[in-house]
Amino acid sequence: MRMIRSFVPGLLLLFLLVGFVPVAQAQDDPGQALLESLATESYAEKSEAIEAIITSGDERSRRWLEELLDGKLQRHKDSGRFVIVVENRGRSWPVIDALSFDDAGEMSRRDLDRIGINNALRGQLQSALAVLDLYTDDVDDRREAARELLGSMDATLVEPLREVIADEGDAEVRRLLEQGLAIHRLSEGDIDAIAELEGSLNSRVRAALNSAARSDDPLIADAASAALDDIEQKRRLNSGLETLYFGLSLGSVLVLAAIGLAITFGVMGVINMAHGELIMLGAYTTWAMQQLLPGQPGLALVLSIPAGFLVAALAGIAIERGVIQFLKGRPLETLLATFGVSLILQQLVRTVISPQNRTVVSPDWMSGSLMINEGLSLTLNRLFVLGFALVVFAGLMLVMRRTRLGLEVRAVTQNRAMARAMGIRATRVDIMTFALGSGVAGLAGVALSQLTNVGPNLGQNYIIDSFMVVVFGGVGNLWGTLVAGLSLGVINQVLEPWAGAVLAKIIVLVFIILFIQKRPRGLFPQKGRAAEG
Amino acid sequence: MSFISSLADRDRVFDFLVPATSPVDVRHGPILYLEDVTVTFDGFKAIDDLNLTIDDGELRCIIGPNGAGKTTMMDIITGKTRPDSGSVWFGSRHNLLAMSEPEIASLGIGRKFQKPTVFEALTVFENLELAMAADKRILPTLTARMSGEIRDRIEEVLDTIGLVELRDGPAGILSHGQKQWLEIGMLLMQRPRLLLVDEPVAGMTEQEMERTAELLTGLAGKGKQSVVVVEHDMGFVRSIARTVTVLHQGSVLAEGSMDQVSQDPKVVEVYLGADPDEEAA
Amino acid sequence: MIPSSVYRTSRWLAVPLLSAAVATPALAQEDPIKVGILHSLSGTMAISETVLKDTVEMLIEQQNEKGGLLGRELEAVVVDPASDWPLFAEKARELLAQEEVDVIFGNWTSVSRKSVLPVVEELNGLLFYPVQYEGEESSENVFYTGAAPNQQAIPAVNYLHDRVGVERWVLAGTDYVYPRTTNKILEAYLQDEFGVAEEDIMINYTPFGHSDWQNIVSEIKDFGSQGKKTAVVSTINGDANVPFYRELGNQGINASDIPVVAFSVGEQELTGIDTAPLVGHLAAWNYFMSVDTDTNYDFIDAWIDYTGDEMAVTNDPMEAHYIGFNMWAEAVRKAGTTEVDAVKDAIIGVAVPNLTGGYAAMMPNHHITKPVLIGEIQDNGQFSIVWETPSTVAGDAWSDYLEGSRDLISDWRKPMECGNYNVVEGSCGGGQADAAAE
Amino acid sequence: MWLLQPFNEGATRLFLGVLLACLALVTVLHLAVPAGHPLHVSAYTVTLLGKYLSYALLAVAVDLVWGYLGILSLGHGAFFALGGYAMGMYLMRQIGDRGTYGDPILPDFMVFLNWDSLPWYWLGFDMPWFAFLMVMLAPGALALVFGFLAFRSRVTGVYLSIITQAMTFALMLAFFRNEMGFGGNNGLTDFRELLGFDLRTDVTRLGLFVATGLALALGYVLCRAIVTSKLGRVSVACRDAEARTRFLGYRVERFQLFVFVVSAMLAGVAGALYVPQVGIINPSEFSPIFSIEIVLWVALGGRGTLYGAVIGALLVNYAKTVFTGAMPDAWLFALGGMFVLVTVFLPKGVAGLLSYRLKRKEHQSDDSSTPQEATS
Repeated sequence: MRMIRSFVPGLLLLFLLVGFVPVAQAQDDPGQALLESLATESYAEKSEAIEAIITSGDERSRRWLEELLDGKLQRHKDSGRFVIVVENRGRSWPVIDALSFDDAGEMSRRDLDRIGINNALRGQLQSALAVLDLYTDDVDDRREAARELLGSMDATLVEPLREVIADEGDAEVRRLLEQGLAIHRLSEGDIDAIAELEGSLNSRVRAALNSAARSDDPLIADAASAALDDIEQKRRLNSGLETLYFGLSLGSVLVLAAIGLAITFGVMGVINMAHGELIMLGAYTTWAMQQLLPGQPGLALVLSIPAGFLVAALAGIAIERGVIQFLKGRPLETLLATFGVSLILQQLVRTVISPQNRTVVSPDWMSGSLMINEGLSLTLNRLFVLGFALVVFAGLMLVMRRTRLGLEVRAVTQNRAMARAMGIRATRVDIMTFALGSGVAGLAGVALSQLTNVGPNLGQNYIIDSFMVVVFGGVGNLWGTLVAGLSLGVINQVLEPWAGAVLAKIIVLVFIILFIQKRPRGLFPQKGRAAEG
Repeated sequence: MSFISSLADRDRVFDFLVPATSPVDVRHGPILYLEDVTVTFDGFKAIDDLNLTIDDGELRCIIGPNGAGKTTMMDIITGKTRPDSGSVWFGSRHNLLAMSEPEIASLGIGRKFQKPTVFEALTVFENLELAMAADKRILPTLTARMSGEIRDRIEEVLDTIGLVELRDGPAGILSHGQKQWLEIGMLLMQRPRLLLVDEPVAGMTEQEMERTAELLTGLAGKGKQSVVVVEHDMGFVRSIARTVTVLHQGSVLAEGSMDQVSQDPKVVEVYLGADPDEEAA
Repeated sequence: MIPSSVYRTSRWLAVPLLSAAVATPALAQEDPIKVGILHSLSGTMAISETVLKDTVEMLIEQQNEKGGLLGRELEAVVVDPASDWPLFAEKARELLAQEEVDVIFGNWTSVSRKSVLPVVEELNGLLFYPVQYEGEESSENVFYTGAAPNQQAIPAVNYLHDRVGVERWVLAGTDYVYPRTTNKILEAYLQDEFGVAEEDIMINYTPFGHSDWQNIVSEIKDFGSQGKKTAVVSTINGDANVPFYRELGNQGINASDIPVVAFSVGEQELTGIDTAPLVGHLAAWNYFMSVDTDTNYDFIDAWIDYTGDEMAVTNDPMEAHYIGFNMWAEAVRKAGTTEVDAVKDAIIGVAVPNLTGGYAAMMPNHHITKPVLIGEIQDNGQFSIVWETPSTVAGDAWSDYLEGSRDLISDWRKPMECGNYNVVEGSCGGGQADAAAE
Repeated sequence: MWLLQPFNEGATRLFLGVLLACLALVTVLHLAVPAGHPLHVSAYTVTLLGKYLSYALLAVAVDLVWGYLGILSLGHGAFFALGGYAMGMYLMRQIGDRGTYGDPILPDFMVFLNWDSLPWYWLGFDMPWFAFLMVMLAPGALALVFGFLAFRSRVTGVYLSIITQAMTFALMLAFFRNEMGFGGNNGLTDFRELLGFDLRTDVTRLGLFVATGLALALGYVLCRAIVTSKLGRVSVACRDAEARTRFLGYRVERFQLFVFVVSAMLAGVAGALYVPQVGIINPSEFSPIFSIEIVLWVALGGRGTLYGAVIGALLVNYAKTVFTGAMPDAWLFALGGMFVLVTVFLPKGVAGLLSYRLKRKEHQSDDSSTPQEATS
């Protein structure tokens, strides 16, 4: 990064000065001038201005840089006063003064000029802040910073970083910085650097080696490509695992979407076309929760698990009482009626809430990914969904196998008349079962809100797949649904890299068709005489 | 005596009782021959190493407690269920295990289900029409026309099974007993060489039972149909039985005349010991 | 909802099945000018199209407050083609033949336009199409107020190449005609203009509403770690974007590593996404809500008042309708009538202010002049403009980078009156010939 | 002859009478009555009705397999669309050099995808007889292969329904791909003429409308002939007691296959008549939801009575037209509500009401209008 050149001394100076510089008065505040120089159209000048700020050693510069990075540092058109926008949604924004950091009331977005930055400047700011972060006490921040600096070091950084490394306590940070320096040395044409980079899966290291492999110096080129080769070896294993993970994660989504249907359809025999919309309701519940609890998406998400279940379950009960109970023993009519219901629900959401998608924020602990090693990292949100799916499944199994309800459900579905005769209130069981299935659909919605659109069409995108999974697994068999979902997911993801997304899906469908030829009752058919005829 | 004559008499009247010419080769005695047949449902042995021989023209009654494998045995003979091991021969030429239901049916094996299954949406008349021995390929079926002769035969059977006045009503509205009769009627239309009759008199009144008994005994005879009756109702069995086979846990427990088997201590223990009525229910 | 629909309801229901054709009496002069709105209010496209319906209704309302046109009221005739392409054709016919509307504002997807096109040409209607599209079309009866490829894709690529120094390109799109064509043009352009090598271009297509991006994103990640600056040019269709961007964020691809420039992601789409992880990714449009002009702020305020939603956002196709509507109104005034042929002639050369502080003029090829803006996504779901063309760019119906259309031009002025005039053969090509001949 | 059998039935005569009368009426009202007159039927309406009729034929095809064979096909849209594409390909070839790029052979979309020659499966579609043959053969072949596999291995009930759905879904994805050479998402459009008649003239529209009407009449008679024949009764037998039918010596799978293929071909014809009237065919006709909608028409009209299917198709689609125009923001409520109410209050569909009157006249279809469910 050329930008960082020359201001490193300034950075260090800045840290010595912290606390010693007296806060100057606004009028003859040097800060005003510094910020003025930012208010220009040309990005080159802006970059100069940023360097100036860094080297100024003004203790506020860090805050300025951060706000600039967030695009919150703005200038009042008429007064030329610089402010920091606290909240930039809606028509008029609360602001604080950029020099004194005092509250400056509200300003209309009309009157404010944003000090825009582009990706180049963003990079400059990030590495500048990263260098600063190297001096913080929080070890994670330091590691983050070191990672950020990988591949963006230049001559001026080398010396200071050496010192940093010298008194850095944390091995990981040291390693990263060493690597960073090595990358730099490699770009300078130092062949020994390659040795240090060997075996690293870090993508920036690979980038560096790749460009080295293209260098004119045959020695370096060969060494680099040699290093690359054994990196590739490792990566192949990792990407294999990665694909498997992708598959399971996709599978878990399918399972979640289908498992509710496995109850309503598989166990009760209701062809519930509104299943997708029940999922949608769950997702919207999550959104609503986040609206109710602004600022704490995590809590909202956790709360919306029971809430989503409840909402969907209630909707389910409404459907069961309102429609399905009149259609006993006419499963195909339920298809017709519930399709109508699904149309109504969709349009209801469009009219009542909005035809547009809604934003559902992922809490911090669910965004980003879990780094197994530098070559393999598992995206957290999907990891959670995967776990969630398994928990839901386990819970459902428990209900069906271990509880009174489960027993009654199985009794009623196997022989309604007999069950009634034994004093089981069949209607009540129906309601409960349908509510359960619908509730689970709601849970699926809550999870899906973390992966995909929350909009009126959410349900439609999953209904077909759900039926496929249930049938493929064998109607009325929860294990079947689980296995079917996961295996279809894996197959799909394994095929995708070489077949492409569309073809992969087609192949999977054809596979299902052919599979049903071989096993006309799915993966886990209900056996014995009961299933005959 | 009068019984015999009435039989002969009935023989003449119901000329349709003369079986359709079937390719089955019975020169070497048995028309049906099961050997070491075994079949299991999820580990449970429904049929365990069963051996059974039915001679041409014989009327055989098969009894046994619930779950003895009676119905499963029929499923195997008619090709609905494939046994895990063993062999099933129709006459000495046809290996039934290698054939599909329709093939077996067209060989001349007719079956009446335990639970009477007729085509409820169709009329009684149509039920019989479909059952009738005829060219059952697609195009002939599509263009098939109702000839007077066919009509007469159906009328005859309708008369036999006493459903003349219900001929145009949907079979769905028939009583249980009537359905039983209709199904037997369908068997007659098929003109099979071997009839497998599963609980023919369940839910029938005394008179109906008598008629059924006469009919079945009338059917069986050398060069005519062979009949295998599975029944719970001891009274009925006694009234028609010549040879009785007792099934237990999927294999033959005893075989012989009604009196022989009813003396057999094993049989008494597993079966007759219990109250027949209860069994029949 | 709309008063007009109420009255039409009553009339419709009065119609027996067979004489569904109701006689529509010839319009007297004082009858309202009917403006047809053909946007999906249900089905998959409702997400994008409903706001456009509202926009046109708002514009009509404003126009009526200004006293209408030619002293006549404007009346919106809204129908719902329900994201069903054949239904688009049917509804267009209903609007033109039954309702006898004077102009139609509508369509989003290319396929819906293609399905409507024959109807509009046959019944000689006017259609204003507000969405950026693949070009390769110029109909006598359609006015393309959205961007042609040269008004969006090409400048965006230039920006990435010149300012960001991108050498390696991922062209990712949904598998339909707009991305296909755009990517074909871009591929040709990159190779011809920047001499980009075959292996430095990765093209990937996904089905509509694709929701599982794990593999593709990790492929992109891999493709980007080859030591050359890499960028993704995304023509991914609206609905699939949310999972795509989420996956990007989670797999830790941020804008400074691999910037993504999107052509189909605007403020409206971003309302459905948590933009925090996306800050710095780019979009190329001819308008951004964050444009700092008074006309824009007025438009936004009007929109917010109309929808009554403080958080309501505006986007590029809305501006396109704003421009298109004003152009049409202007042309009607110029022609002194709403009679289609007169308006068609009058509108060419009409220039009206756009929302970005300039003017948009209707070109003879029925495309308009637009500035091209590149914006970076902000954490508040807005774009900050990082670059824009010094002057406006005229829409080019026929791309210069495609085999078939290199030699084609379009000019609907007399005497040429041809949508695809082949300058080499010096003849008016194909179907347009007899269309023009009529 | 068995084909003439249906004419002995009052109901069929009634149906044909009404249908033909309507055709005649519309024709007269369109040609004779001057435009502007309240009774004039506009070209718009004619085309609309033509579309409805092609849907009706499709519904009849579905009812044949569902109502009488007990096979709930959730994939009949595929056969419809295949027929449509066959017709569409013919119409594309008819455009000739009048396309945008003026290529005499290649359709526009192939030109800008840089295809230098027609793919083999496009050959021959410039010949009407070949194309029209394909309209029946393409869907027929698909049905034959698919049905053979499915029925042979005795896939029944919901399993069958779902794999039919998988079939149409897979086809939809396939046709979306531009590599397939069917125009991808945009499908085939901008048709000019059919057998030399300009598609953009009202006369041609009327012609197509009448043709569709007649096709519906023929299709209806054919289906009735089948269901009133012994084969029809065997079908019902398969539907209600498959095992029993086997024990009577009928090769159930072959009967199923036969009827299934016939139905698929009818669907193909419907599609072929549909395309020139709506002016576009694209993969969305393959979408599973559309196939489900077809089933809904039949169920709503009354399953197992062919005329019920016709009524259902007309009713639902007319409602759709009206609602989408009259209450664009709320029409889904109306349609959805309609589905719910009809199922709950009219278990036998609309035809259920009528059949009371027709009971005496027409025994056959009334009996089979109370089928046992095929699924679960």
